[in-house]
Amino acid sequence: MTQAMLYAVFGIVLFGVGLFGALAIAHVMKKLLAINICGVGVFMVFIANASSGVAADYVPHAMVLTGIVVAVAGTAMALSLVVRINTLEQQEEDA
Amino acid sequence: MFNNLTLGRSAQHKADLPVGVLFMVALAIAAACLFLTMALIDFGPAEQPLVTLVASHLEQSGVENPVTAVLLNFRSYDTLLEVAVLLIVALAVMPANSEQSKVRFISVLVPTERSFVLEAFLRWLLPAIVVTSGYLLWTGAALPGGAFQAGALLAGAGILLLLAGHHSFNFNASAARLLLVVGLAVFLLVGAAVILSSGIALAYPQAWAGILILVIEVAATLTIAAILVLLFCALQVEAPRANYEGLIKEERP
Amino acid sequence: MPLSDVSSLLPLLVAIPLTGAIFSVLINSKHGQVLTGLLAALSLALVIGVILLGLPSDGLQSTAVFRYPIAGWEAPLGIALSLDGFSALLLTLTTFLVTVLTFYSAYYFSASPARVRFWPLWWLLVAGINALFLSADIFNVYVTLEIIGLAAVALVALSGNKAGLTAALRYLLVGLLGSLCYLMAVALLYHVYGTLDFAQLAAEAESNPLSWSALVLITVGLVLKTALVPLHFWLPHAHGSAPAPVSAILSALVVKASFYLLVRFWMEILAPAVTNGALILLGILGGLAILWGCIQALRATRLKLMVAYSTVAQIGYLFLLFPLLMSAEGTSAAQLAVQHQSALAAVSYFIVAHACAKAAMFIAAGNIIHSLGHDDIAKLQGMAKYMPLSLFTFAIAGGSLIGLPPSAGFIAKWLLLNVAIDTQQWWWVVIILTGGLLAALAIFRVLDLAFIKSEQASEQVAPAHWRKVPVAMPLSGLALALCTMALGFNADLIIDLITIGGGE
Amino acid sequence: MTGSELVIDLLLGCGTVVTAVLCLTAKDMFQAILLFISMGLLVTLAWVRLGAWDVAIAEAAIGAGLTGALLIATRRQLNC
Repeated sequence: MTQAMLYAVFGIVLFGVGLFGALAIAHVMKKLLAINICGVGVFMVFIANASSGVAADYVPHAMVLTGIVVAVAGTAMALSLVVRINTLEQQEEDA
Repeated sequence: MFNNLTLGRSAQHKADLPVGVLFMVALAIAAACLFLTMALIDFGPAEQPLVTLVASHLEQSGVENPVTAVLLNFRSYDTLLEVAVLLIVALAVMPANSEQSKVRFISVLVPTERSFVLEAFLRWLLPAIVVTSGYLLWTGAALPGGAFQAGALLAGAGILLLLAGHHSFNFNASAARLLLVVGLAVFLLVGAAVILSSGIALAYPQAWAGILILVIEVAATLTIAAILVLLFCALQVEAPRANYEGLIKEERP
Repeated sequence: MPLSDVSSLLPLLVAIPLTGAIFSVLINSKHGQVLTGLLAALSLALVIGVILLGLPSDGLQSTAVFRYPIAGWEAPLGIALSLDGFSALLLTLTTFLVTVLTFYSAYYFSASPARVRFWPLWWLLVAGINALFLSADIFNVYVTLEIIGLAAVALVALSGNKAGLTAALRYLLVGLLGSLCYLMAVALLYHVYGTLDFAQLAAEAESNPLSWSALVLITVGLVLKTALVPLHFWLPHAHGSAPAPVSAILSALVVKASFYLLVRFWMEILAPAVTNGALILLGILGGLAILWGCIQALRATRLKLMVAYSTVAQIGYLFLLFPLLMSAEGTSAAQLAVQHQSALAAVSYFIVAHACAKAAMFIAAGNIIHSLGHDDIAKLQGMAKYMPLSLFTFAIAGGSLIGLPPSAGFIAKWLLLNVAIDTQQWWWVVIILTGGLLAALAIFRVLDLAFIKSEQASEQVAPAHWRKVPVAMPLSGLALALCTMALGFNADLIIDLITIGGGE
Repeated sequence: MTGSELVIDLLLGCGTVVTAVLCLTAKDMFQAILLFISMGLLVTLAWVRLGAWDVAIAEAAIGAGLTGALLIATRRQLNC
């Protein structure tokens, strides 16, 4: 068991935990947390595999950087939708 | 699984599926993960041909940090599209009120409640943050760091400024909209302009690669910082807007 | 670098919509944004026209694939754009629909404050779709998938009401999860084969556990995005509550984009890892989708929801492609290649026919909502008198969806039936015909109501809150509907295009 | 790989997974967010261990920091 392999396995476990959470939890913000955890798992598989050779492979590093930014973009969009829905719900309650 | 989304005031992890189904899902995911793990361990480590390719072309890329070389030269197209992704999110969360496009981008206002600790802190911290983000951007060429890290840091400064309550941002202002697209626009312009010399989009001439990458990165940093601050503003709908209305009356002569 | 041929034009297909988006952000005025939109659509049409003229016209003999190495780096170091017959067809379809829908949106959003954000998002979505069809790099595809997904969600959320926002949120969560499954597969494929390029992967791919895992992850992720039964739950509300031009492009192109990728992976990139059992499984899900979508369309009470459920059914037809790719015992490689060609041609035809018909239908439904303020099917009685063009459009497009001759839908189904019979899979014939029948029931239910004359003469007055729509709005829908007819007469055009670069 | 390095990696990996599970099972939303941020910081350390310095900086700034800030801002809006 090399270091790279170890982290790859942890990555897969995180992916599984996140996937299950995203399917099983109804609360939106926690669903979102689960999706983010799922993403971290994928990134970990990328980075772990990148370090499995003799020299580090920088292409997966670049891909993960892109992935992190895309993930935060998606999260921000979802959160803004949550806030807008919540505002509408509160207006309904007030009315 | 997705039909029952609760915004819920309580964070209870109430499932909308029967326990039996959940158990099956858990079992399926566990089995799939196990299979994947076995397959990955079975395959073992791999030597990637790209390692040597990146190393041997690094000199032609115009930067010394291999990650920056991949992001802004070898696979710059990905990064271009990524800036577009950020623009989409910015547009999606932008306050819908387009009538405010005449109001200035940054306005000074009198805070409703002052936090002297934060203010004193900010006076020292803000310049430091700006300098550090510039440094991160500059070193991105050789060391870890780059547009995204620098942009995030700069955005942190903006958010602190917002929290201190002395300033507010209006992202419908023309200056703000320019800031939101400048990263994508400069990236596209540079990508198109280099066709004149190399014949291929985004293929920088080797002598100019370093400076062109820096130009793109500076523009991208500004856009990223602006978009991140916008994201933060968008989630704080009520709080700033309350004293925002008062501000417009005061500001206008 | 010899890039004097059509491949030098490929980046323009992404750059033009991106430029359009930038200008629509900077120019806030109504006319400025519309003008930008029309200019962008026009230049896209021009570019795609030149590309089509530059394609080899020798049909079957040609195996040409055009490549453009962006930034001058060849794969695997860099990213390449590539174009073959299949992607050329889809790009042409995109350009055509986008041009019509841009024209329509100019009127649809003319009085709405949402236009300020609609136009930039619209062009970003188009850039994403074009980039996806052009991409030859599996990670780049992930980024384009995210552009499409996020832009589509933002456009659905433009409706601004609670139902629309909730549908958008659900769509977003599903999309993010689907993309992550896809990204995991990218990690595996890169680890195993050391490249991200379509062609290089296709050359090296073999059948091993990691390839299977990658194929399963890709399929789950993309099926989620394509909304195949049983993962279709997010589609009806997302497509049903978006503004009309957005619904049109979502149904016509966005779900097709992820389907296009599935075809790429199953037929080319990971073909060695595909088994007959997996092909049949996708086919069965497709069959279920046809029946389930049609039944739900019959039960729908809102017009747009009915059209959206019809999309669920039509996606099912697309997935019938997969079982038709199965190799029977004793078929030679050449025979199999021909079988694959004809199956792909049938499904491509289906994509085009459905895209035009569905866009026309959503436009018609949008006009009806614009006029009446609602789309309650039960209250449409006698409305043909007030909205003849929109309902006529609805009827023609419906005819194509049912598969009535001489529409494009008829040719598409006929081609599909032919392949099914050739490969002796007669059970698909039964499903295709049943689906047509059920679709006919759903569509005639609406037309029956709309064209019927009300019994009481007193009801012959215009309904309350009735608003006249600019004539350009129903006309653009009618143009699309008539296209499905025109395509019915010119089937060869599409079938010739699809064979370019398709040599296996 | 020496024994002590293996222990560090094991601890980091297990810590990440445990924090993730705790985050998803936490009763309180604020607690869940804090656990998510701590998971981000643990992952940052993992990236450092794997030699991915660029990714580590980005994860700390964007993955843990910014996402955390956005989540907390949303939670304040929702009062949950």
